[in-house]
Amino acid sequence: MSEPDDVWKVNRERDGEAQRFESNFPENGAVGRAFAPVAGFGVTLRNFFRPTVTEQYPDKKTPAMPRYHGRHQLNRYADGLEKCIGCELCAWACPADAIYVEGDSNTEDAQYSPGERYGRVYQINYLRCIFCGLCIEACPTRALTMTNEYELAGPTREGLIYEKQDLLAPMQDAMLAAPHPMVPDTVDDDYYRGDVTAVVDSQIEWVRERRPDDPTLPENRSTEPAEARRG
Amino acid sequence: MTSTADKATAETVDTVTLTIDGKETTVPKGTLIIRAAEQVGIDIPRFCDHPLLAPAGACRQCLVDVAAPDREGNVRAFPKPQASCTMQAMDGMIVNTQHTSDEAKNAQEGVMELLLINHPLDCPVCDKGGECPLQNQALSHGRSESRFIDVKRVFEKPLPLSSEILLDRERCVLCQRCTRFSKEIAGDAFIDLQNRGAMQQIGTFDEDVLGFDGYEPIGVAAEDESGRAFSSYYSGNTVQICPVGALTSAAYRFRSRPFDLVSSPGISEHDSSGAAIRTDHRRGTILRRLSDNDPVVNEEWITDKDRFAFSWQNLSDRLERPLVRGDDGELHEASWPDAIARAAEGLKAAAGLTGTPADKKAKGVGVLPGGRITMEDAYAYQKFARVALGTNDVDVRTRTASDEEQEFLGSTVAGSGMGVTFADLEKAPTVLLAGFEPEDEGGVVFLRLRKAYGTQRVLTVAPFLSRGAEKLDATLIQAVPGGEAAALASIKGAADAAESLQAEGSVIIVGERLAGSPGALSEALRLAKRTGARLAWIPRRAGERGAVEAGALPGLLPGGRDATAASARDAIAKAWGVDSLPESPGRNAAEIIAAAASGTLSGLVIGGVTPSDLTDDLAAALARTDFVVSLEVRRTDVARYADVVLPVAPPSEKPGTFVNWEGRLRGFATAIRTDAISDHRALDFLGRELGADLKVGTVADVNEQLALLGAAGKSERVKAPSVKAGKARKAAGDELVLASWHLLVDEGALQDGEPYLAGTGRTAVARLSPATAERIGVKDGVVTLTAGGRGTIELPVALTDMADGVVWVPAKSPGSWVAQELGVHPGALVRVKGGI
Amino acid sequence: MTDLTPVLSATWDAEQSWKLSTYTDHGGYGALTKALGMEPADLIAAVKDSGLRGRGGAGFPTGMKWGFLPPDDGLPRYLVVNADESEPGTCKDIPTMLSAPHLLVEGVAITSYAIGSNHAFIYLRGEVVHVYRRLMQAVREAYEAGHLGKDIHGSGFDLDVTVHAGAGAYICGEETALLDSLEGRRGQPRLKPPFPAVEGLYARPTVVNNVESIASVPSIVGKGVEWFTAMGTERSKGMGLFSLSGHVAKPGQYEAPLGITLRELLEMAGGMRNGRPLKFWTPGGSSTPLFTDEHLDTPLDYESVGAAGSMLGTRALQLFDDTTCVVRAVTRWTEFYKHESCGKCTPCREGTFWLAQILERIEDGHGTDADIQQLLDTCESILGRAFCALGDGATSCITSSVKLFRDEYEQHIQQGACPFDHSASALFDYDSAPAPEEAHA
Amino acid sequence: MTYDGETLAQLEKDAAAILGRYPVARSALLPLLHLVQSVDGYVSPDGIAFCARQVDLTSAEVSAVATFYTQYKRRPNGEYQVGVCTNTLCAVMGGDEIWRQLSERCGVGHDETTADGRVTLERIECNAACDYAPVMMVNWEFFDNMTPERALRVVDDILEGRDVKPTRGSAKVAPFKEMSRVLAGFEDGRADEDQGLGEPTVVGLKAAREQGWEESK
Repeated sequence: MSEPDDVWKVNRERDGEAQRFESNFPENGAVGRAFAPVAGFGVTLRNFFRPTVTEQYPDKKTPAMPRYHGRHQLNRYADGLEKCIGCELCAWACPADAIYVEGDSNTEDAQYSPGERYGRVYQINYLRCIFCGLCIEACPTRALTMTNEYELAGPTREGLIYEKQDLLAPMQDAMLAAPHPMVPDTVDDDYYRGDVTAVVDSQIEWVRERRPDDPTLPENRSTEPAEARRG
Repeated sequence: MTSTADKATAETVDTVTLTIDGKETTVPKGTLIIRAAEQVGIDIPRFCDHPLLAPAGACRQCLVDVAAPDREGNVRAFPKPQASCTMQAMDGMIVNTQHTSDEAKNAQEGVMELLLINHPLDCPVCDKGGECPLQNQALSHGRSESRFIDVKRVFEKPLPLSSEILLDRERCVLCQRCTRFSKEIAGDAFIDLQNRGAMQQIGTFDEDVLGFDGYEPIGVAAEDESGRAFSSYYSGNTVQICPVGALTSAAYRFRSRPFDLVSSPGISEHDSSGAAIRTDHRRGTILRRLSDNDPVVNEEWITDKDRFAFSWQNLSDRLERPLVRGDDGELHEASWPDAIARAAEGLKAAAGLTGTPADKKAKGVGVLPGGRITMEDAYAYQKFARVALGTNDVDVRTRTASDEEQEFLGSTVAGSGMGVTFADLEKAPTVLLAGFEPEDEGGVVFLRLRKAYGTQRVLTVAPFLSRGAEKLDATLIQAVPGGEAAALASIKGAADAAESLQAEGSVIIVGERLAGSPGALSEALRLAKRTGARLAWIPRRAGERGAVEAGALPGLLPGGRDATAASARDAIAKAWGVDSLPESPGRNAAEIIAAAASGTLSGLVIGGVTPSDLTDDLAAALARTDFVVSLEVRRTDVARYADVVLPVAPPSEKPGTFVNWEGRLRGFATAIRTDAISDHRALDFLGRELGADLKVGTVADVNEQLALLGAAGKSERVKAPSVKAGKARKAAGDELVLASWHLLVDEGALQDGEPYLAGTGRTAVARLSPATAERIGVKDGVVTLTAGGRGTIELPVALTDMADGVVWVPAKSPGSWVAQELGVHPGALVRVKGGI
Repeated sequence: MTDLTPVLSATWDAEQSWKLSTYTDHGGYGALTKALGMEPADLIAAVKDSGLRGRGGAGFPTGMKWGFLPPDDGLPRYLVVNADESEPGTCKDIPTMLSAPHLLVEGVAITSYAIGSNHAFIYLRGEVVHVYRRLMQAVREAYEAGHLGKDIHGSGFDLDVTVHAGAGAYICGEETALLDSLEGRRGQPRLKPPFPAVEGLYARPTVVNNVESIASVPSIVGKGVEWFTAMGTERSKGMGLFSLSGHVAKPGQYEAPLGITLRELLEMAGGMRNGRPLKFWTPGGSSTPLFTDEHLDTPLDYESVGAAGSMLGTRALQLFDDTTCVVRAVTRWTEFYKHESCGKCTPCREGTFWLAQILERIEDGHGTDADIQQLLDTCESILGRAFCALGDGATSCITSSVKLFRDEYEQHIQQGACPFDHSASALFDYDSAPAPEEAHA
Repeated sequence: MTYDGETLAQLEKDAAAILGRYPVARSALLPLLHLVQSVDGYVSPDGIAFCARQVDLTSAEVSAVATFYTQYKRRPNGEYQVGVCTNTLCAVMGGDEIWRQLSERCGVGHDETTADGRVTLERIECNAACDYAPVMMVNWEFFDNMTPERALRVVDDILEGRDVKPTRGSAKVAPFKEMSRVLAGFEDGRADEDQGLGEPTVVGLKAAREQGWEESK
């Protein structure tokens, strides 16, 4: 007889013969014993009269709670420069290995974030992500935050690996698309401290000279949404 | 386990016994406390301490509590904590580190706090983040919050010290490892401490940075003809030993984080030193290479070429699939079986193995393996040539070569096992260099010689004292290229140099260039015999020694056997299980190419040969040859003429063995797994298709065979050369004798794709002695060199204290591709004109 | 009452006291002749017996230092005179060399003979150009008169003397930093061991002595050991220059036997300025912990001053009266140490950088109580942990002043400003209102 | 290299004399840097290159030394270096006020030179003349017991091209370049110039003489 067989036999003996099973629940009274066969329907009956909680998704989309861990977002500074410095601390923190980052040097011709370094490649694999938020805690510049967006499904694997352009926060009104130089006479610390609050003319001029068609330049901004709002 | 021999040596070494954190340990006298602690597994934090550098005691991080016996033998505590990196262990000493002494712990925490007050909080953007001793120690020994609320020191960042090395002064803790390395190890004091006190910083002499008022903005001050300040061949080591992120390399800047990287040990493919390296890669791409710690070879140092030149293998011209020339005359991608079949078919025809009447017209196949291959590859090439193609026309020496050299290699080098070692070099009282520039051609060989600076005499047979030779404080034995034999012969018994060489343990080093100087190797052998000095041959390329051992020379069979000796042939044939080996003497590389060019060869198998490195017109030879099979990592110029191109793996993607110049086997495993295969495996396929089972499919197969074959017996050996000393050519008119060698950082094919490294190379100049320059009417400016070859070389002149009648140019530096443009080897006459 | 004992300073008021002729008129170079007639070992023994202790600050027995040299191996050995007088408050060697340079040159010749050196160096700080002129001239005169050069006084002893000017670095007063500087390097201290006696200048055995120590040698040789040991206290023999400076009526050089008290010296110097009370003083330069009027009767010898919690140092007695803000004084000293830290080791380089910022903040009135604790903590991180004594010296004035005058620090913090009128401590009147103190550059 | 032939020849001659004083060449580096200042008025990049060649060092090693010592100037220095001691003792006794007034008069701060190139102002550390506090140094000659008025007079004299006379030492202050040459170890024959006895230097000696104290015979 093999070893596992021995164990099985001993256990059987102990369960069945050596010690009888005794419940520690209190014994039911007479009424209890009478209704016992249908007692399980109690829950059903109780809920039968309560209001329904089923959400009519996708016909009706309910907003998530404010702190819901949804899709990530890569934020920007007020002048449009990216907050991400490509430090990979998020990738380091990720327990699911869902984040892939490659950093690179900012140059005079291509400044994407304040300081020396920016994230050239930024991917989050939503097939792996468990939305734990450790990446958010790890981010030293508050570049990475989470939105409430929860619609993360798709037909392809590639489609669920979000690239940097998919994750970057949308350009807000007065922002200027990177790359462009930092606000003159500032250093990265000024950005971190929140001292940079708006785009300055020299930045606009720089972009105008190099990318005259950039949609975030004041002259190229579509005025329609504003009018629509007015209307 | 202690052998009796160990015991004997242990008794002769004075030891002291001390107690560290309650653990008693016995160490050799003179051991520093910090080293003694390491030996009992106690880690004392440190920044400035480095086992291979002289103690500095600058960072004060390693403070420990020490008590030592005074003259009366009473153990008395030192009144203040002592730096364990500078204090030697004494008998009866009691050391308490931060683990057992609050005093030591407080001291270390105090120093840590001070180190951090001015250190920026930029770990997220710092390349050292994640593998930073300061970060680690701040975490384990530092406060969680800084009490420093004042103004930090700020510096502009980063500051390029060279195109490759970047300095971030804010992060620097002024441990001086980099400056000490540069001064003590490399001998390149291009960086030093600048300013004083809190503003002290590491740097070159940069007027702008240091605030010197110049007459005009001339930027970084000139250190050599290149005008570059930190043009040291070993500068990358400073990045590796920097304990913080103050020194970083441009090539690796912001590319990755340590946790991304997979580290694989390896051996550098760049020279014959066999330096141990670590290859760090991410997702199949090499991101950086570091020096590994191998005390018997490269210690912890490698050259910048070893470190930074790796991008060549991942350039866009990397071959991934075999190419076969189609009927349209173009190369097309093909499957391996198709390519092998096509190659075999062509080679059969060329070698006359088809068994048809056409065989009579076949003129045979030559095999040119190039000098960068592993020993296994070299073995496969020669076995392929001898067994599958039935020829001795195989030669690894696609460079200057001679029969004398082959005899020298066969008699003295091949099958001799470990000869002179790095340790022997360090200990040698006198080292004579002939045809060898250690800094340019030897990599870490130079560092070992430099390590013996002050205790060793270095003599060099050369046209002038190169910068490397100057740093070794070498004595010049002036010789015009071609005249080395005479120079060596002139070192006679009573001469000062001969006397030095007679000192026990002296070494004569000959380089591969000596093959181009008739009689020089014979003279070197005679000199060795005369003085009792040992002889070492240090080739330039990584694969040469392995190829010599494997028999990839026309006259050499594996293990140093003479291919012309019947007994040797029979032994090998028996071992290989073939009836016989080809008897006709093989042709060397130059002869094979010449034969191909004149149409007397029908086929060529060529691997890892860069046409521009050859003086011969390889392109013409390839064009004339009926069938060419090329084994290459990248699509090179050879592919233009090849009928079949087989893609093979670069060293990082295959296992193999380089045999370094010592004769030490430097085996390495695959660093990055890819589909690429080794040359020997491709040749194994090809052999089978040709009907010969070469059994060279795996590294294990080859090594098994090599082990079985062993070294040559006495009767199988090649005789030592005895060639009369040649004479240097006579310069006449504007014809001067050419001197040339490869600078370490130049335009060699394995340095392609690495602009930051290239930026640290020395600018090419043509060197002339002032007298020669005057004689041929050159003042300064630019000279033009021609040798009736394919082109010309134009370079600025640098007047140098050197032999008259000689012009020196670098062999393959920007604007100076000697082999390709002049088509001659050093020692030849070239026409030099000035006045442009 | 202890008498003053002008030995070194005896000829300073003579006509052209720096000239060789003046010096020889007063018996100069007689001791050299006497010394050359003695065995070098006897000379060393005499200096050992005299109990002469290094006058540069540390007080190490001079004869013992000479005796540390290994036996002659036929290769060079050197004497280096430390004339890099830079310790704040110290001003004794400069007047010695300005007024009687031959005293030093004779001392150099005798010492070199005693230790077997044929090349001596005088490392003078570069910021005293006229002293350098006088020294160069004295050496030239001595050569011309045969007191230096080949076969001195017919004894067969050869000696070359090189006078070397530094270029502005306090740290070069540290003997190993001085040697590095003399070798044409950055003046950063060296690791010890090896000590200079074994591997000093050019890695050869070297004796490094202060100017005053060397200048004392001719008198010991000339007048005898007993004459010398008759002065001073039991373990601090002989005389020395006491330099009084600050708020004292008659500042200057007072040469007296060791063991004299400040009360005695102050009496000779006419008391404090305008009769104001003495607030604090340094017994031996800014690197020695502060004393107050409690220590007026402490005998100024090595042992007594040490026992009282400070160091005799260079006998640079800087006296400050009650108009002086101690925080201001300490801040300025700390800025000095920050400026002069060589940068080699972490505690001194970073510690003085931090201390200066904290002190400037407190003096400006922006400090907090935590800053005082931080000062003490940072001093603790430097003291005994720096590479050389400069770091230790930087903490002396801070820790001693916090101990003695903590209330004054607290006043600065509570009032948000310095409670002192700075003009009151100046020697001249001025209106201190217009501009606030500038921070030291 | 921008030294003309004549200057270079003189420099090389002087350098040889300096090198001759030392058994090891590198020791000559400090005087050589003073020598460069005596020609260029500061340590020029050319001077660094010159020194590097003389003692066979790299320029980084030479600048390492040149930037360590405060007497070596990195920008052309004024003809007169006016240094006010603002170390504790002198500062407390009025040095700070002297400095403030001089700085105001010259319109320059620490280590800055007036537009006419006459004066470079510097806050200096203790110069070993504390018994004469507050002290000022002009080209490293002593100006003792300064008051703002006297200090201003000295600076005015310099600015207006008049010679100035130190309190102790030579008959007049030598210009920066001449002074630098002395520091390079070349005598200028002015050692015997004297301004008479400084009182604090001999105050103890006088007291002893008055009391009839002599050290025992």
